[in-house]
Amino acid sequence: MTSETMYILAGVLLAALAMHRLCTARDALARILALNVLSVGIAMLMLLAGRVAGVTDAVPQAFVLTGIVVLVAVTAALLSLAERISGGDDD
Amino acid sequence: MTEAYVLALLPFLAAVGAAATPRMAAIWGLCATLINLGASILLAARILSGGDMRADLGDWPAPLGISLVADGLAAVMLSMTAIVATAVALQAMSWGLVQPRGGQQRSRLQAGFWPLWLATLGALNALFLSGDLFNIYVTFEILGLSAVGLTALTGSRNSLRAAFDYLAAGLAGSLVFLLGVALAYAAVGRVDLAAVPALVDTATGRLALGLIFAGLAVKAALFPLHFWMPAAHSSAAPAASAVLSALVVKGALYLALRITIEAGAGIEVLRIALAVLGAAGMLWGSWMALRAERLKLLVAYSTVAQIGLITLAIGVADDPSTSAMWQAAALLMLSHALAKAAMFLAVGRIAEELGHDRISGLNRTDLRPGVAEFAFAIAAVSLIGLPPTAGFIGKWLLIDGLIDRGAWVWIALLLGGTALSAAYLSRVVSRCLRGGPHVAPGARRPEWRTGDVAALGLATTALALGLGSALPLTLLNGTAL
Amino acid sequence: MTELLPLAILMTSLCAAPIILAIPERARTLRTTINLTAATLKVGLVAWLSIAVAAGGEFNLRLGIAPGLDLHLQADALSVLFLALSAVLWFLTTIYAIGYLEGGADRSRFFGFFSLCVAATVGIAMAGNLFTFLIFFELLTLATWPLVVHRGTAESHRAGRIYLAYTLGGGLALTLGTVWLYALAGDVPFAPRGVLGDLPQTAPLALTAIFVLLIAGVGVKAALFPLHGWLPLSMVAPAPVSALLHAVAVVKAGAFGIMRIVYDVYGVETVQLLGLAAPLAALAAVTIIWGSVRALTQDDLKKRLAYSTISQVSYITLGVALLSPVAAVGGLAHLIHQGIMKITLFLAAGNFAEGRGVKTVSAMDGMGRLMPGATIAFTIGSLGMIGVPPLAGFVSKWYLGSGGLDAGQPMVIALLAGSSLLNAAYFLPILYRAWFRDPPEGAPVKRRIGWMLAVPPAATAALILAAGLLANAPFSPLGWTRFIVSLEYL
Amino acid sequence: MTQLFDALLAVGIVGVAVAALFANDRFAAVGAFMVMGFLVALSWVRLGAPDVALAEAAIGAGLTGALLLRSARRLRVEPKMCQSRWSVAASGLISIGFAGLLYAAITSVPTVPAYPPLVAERLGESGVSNPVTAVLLNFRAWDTLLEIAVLFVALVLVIVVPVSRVRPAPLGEMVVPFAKVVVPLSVLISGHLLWQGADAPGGAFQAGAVLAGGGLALVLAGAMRLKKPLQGGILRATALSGLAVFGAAAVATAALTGHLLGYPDGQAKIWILGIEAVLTLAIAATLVLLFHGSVRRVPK
Amino acid sequence: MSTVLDILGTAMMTAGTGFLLMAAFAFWRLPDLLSRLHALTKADTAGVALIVCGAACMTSGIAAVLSLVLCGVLVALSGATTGHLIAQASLEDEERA
Repeated sequence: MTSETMYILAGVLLAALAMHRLCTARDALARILALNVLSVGIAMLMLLAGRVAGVTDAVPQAFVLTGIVVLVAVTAALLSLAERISGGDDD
Repeated sequence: MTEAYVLALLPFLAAVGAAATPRMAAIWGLCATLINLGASILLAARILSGGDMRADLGDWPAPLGISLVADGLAAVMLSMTAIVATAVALQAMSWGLVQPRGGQQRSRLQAGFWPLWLATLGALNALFLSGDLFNIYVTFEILGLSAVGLTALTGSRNSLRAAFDYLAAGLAGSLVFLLGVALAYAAVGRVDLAAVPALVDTATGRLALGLIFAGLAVKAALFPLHFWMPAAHSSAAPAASAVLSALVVKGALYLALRITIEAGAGIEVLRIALAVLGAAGMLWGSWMALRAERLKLLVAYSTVAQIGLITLAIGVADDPSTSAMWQAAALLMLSHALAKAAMFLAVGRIAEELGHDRISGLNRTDLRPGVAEFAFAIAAVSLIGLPPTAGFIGKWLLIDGLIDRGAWVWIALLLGGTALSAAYLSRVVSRCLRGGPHVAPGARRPEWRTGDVAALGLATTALALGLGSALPLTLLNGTAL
Repeated sequence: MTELLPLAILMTSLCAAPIILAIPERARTLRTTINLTAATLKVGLVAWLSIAVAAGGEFNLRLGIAPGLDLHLQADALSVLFLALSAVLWFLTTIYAIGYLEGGADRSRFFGFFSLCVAATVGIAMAGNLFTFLIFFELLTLATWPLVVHRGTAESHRAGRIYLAYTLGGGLALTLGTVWLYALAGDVPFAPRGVLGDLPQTAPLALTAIFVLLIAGVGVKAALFPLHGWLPLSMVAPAPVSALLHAVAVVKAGAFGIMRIVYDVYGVETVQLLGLAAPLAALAAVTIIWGSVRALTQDDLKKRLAYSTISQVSYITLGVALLSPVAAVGGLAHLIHQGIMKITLFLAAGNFAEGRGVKTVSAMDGMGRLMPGATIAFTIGSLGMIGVPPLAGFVSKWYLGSGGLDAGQPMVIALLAGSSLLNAAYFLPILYRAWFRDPPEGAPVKRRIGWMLAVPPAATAALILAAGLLANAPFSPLGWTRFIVSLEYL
Repeated sequence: MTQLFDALLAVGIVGVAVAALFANDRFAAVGAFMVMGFLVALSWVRLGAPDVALAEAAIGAGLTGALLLRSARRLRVEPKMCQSRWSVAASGLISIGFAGLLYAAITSVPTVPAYPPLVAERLGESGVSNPVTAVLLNFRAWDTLLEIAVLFVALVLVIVVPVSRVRPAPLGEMVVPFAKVVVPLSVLISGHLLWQGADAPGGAFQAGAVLAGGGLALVLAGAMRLKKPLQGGILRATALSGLAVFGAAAVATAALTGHLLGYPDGQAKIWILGIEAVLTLAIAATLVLLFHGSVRRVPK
Repeated sequence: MSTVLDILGTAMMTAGTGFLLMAAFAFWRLPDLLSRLHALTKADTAGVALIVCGAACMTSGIAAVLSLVLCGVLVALSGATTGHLIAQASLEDEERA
């Protein structure tokens, strides 16, 4: 059980748990959290896929970085929509 | 290759301009749309004469850098987007060119619409041109986010709820797509589209393609995963729902078609799954459309049905290197985009004239059916796929290929779908014509507006496209197989 | 320049349609002038075309749509026959419709779709291959549907829905048959004696299935027995619609389609080889008898005429299905004769309804005295339908009968005699009531019949007489059909 | 010894993730999510991907956590959908099966990534020595441009279409001294990160995030009165300038070298650093505006 | 000389970890919010400070030491402020409840 397989297991479990939660949750915050955890799980798998002989390939790192920034943008949009739905201010 | 650069970059720069100067957003939007139309026509002409073009961005060769691929299929999709873009821009013009200062609700709708719409246009152009899977993932994100913006524009409670569900489902779909790309990277070590044929050999590669298709199914609102779509498309503003239904959904369908072309005959299981889901979607969408009470909901469910039809076409097409059946799917996409955009614009105009869009109340006798109802009827003809339209030519090519293979089940499903779509669309058109012999003396026909011109123009292009479908088909023949 | 003639004929009504649709409702004179100029222009062009075709001119226009698929407009002898019929009758019915709809609502919409219908009929006539035929055939459905539901009442919409269901169903069958044939035989142009080459030997079963699909698709509009349900119901439409469309354009398009399929797609030998002629003839016979029997019991005047149309059109199908040159001449001639006679009856019935509000047979007492002009036209039409010698009906029945003998089917004579008797049975009571009964006192005059409503039935009645008396003149319908059949059976 | 640490870290990550997903108290869930973010960042440092670790810590855990905390109190708790036990069990089984499939897929085929030799060979021409920055700003600059476009669209959705009047209440005066120390430090650190990005872990995104952190401290301290249109205007202009400048640079490179985003050879480093500087400011401004919500322009 | 520093460093780091473990234990056992808060901030800051010093001993080079000290200062500062804010917020909640 090298350390990489442990991280792969962690990544896989993160993704699966997040998918399960996504399918069963109706609450807005829970779905947003599940999406974020799913994205982190995928990022973990992406990095580990690019890891050969102890060196992590630079291109998946760029992919994960882009993924993180995209995710924060979409989460901000999701949160502002969710607030508007439950806030109900009369704009 | 400069047209491809213009197509990819111009909408984004115009979007920034429109966001920076909200009161002049319409001028930004109009100029960008017209230049975009010109560039796409030039690109199509260049491909017709010179064949495919490929440009490596930053002069870095394919696997490392990203390459913009402009071939027949991309050119057809780009010109489709450009035509619908011009019509939608025309419709949006009815909100006035320059916004008065302080105009409250209308200016927010106006200020918000143009940047989001230009971002959608830019994302679509980038998607059709891109030759790299991760790059396509980022374009899908832009597409999803700006489409949600367009849905939430009206600000009503149910449009916001629909927008939230749309964004959550869209993000989930994109993440599944990203997981597929990650697995593809794990399988073959590179993520550009040229690597797709290599994916088919290994088990991981096939799982990667499966995940990619699952992600696309969510983005394209294919049957079992379409729950978010009807609410979003029916509660958005008319111009916005035209864009959503006609173009945004096409991005995912285009990519599914592109991958089935690249992967060739290797992914039989995926193809059959696509075809089955498509057929189920077609029947279910038509069934829901038959029972829909509101016009916008009916048109949204008809989108579900038409997407099912297109996916069926993609699924049953033979191996692209041998037969040209995949072109039927492309033609169906083209005709659906034009017809559905025309239909949503017409529905917007009808709702504006009558004040509501309940199907039962469509025939108020003091208002005779005007141009919008006529545009709706023509768009319905090309959606059903009756002869003079491109939809009919698409179905013709499809059935022709299926008969060679003797696949009678699919043909029966196709004809059943056509009959069902005829049923639910004639329900609306006959309701418009129902007026009673003693039409009120003061009955008048609504006068012409820019919205009508856009809807009628699109509908007649969809109709005439059938006769002129030699052009897109020669373009499609030039696609890099 | 002349080879653009077919396109010009098509364009006169195809371009007129959107213009008329766009005209605002109150621009009455503009609409009337456009209608009339388009109609006269078409008659002139058709005349020019028929002279050119008679002199052996060839007209072919192609527009490539997809690899192996092209839109093909062709003017051969058979198409000119149908063209002449639709052009002349459209001209007369336009005049009638302008008068009939005076003061009605939605006239721009009516005349727009009216000229679209004729464009579709012209397109069907000049279709050069099965694909073009299919396009204009479906366009005809789309153009006629708004006319059927023109009145906008709930009942007309029920009829419209049934009409759409039948015709779209037929359209699907026709589409499937055409695609299947294209898949087997590549492009299917209309050429005398068929184009199927060696296919009957290699795939007889497929060809039979395709034949059934094609005939079913076309048969809906030709109102063959099981597929005729829509015709009586769509009598709800205004009189000009039921006159031109449901007696001439739509129904004849169906019959014309059967002719094209049997003569120019399959060819006489293939139909005989596959043994398809007998069932078709049987189906036609059943429709003839069944239509006449149903007509007996109809009290509504237009419904009775509708059932009589169903049976009369099957004469043409019978003529075609007998596969003998003489029967073919009879069938083709009947295409014209039945058109002229039926339109006279419908226009006269329209005048009765408009003039005196008389819609049913029982209310026809004494119409001879109240509206002599219309009743004379009606009488000439009815006698022609029965087949009284000097008139056009007799000519075509004569040729049909001798064609039946020539094809070794003596039973056809019995059939024709029987159906003529039935025709007499449902037409003569009407004439008896009109001429030999005195009108109820104080019958209200609903509306004075202007010249626009009176002239067209009279003109068509004159045509019946001319077609009967001058039968063997070269340009008479009979003469022209002999010319066609001589090409077909050489 | 290190394997034990990795094992502990992996188990820790999964444990905290379960807490984040299934905790029924919202703040506990958000807190667990932030902890998970930091642990994952740590694991990526262990996996030799420092750039990404920095970004995950700053953006993934820090900023997303701040956004979640801001919105957590305002979201109405939707009634617990009484899903039948069957559907929950079914989706649980499916996800476990999916996890097994995924694990087998990843471990079954040894990846032979095609990129490392290419990146190594072309690194010299790219103008920077840190491979990640080279990929982000040179080899796949088009991805980054589209990513900035994503930020732009999110900004439009939250700002131009004031979807919600989100305004975090300032947390009281105790934050002001804290802000006095943190803000200058964050400016210093972000400048350092930006400059260091060329040859060591760092770059525009990490620097932007740190700067945004400082901005957040200011906003929470209530010091930054965003009500006045001027201040809001400047912030909005810098936020929009990111995509504008990057797009203009792309057009300029296409004009100069004929290839979109192909920097003229020899000046790659100047172009990259120039773009990165603008991007840092733009990302910081965008993230602050995303946190702060719509700048309400007081209608006259 | 370096071995003495290494031994000193490891000793300090183990002490620091001990502090952190005690803080975690306290967090788990203590009943109400304020006492937990009190224990947490104190023990954490002390623990981190010890670990920073231990690491400083073991590393060479002034840059690394300075950045470690920076970490220590920041953790101390943020710990104090957040502790105060949470306490203030919980008091307000009690008044309002």
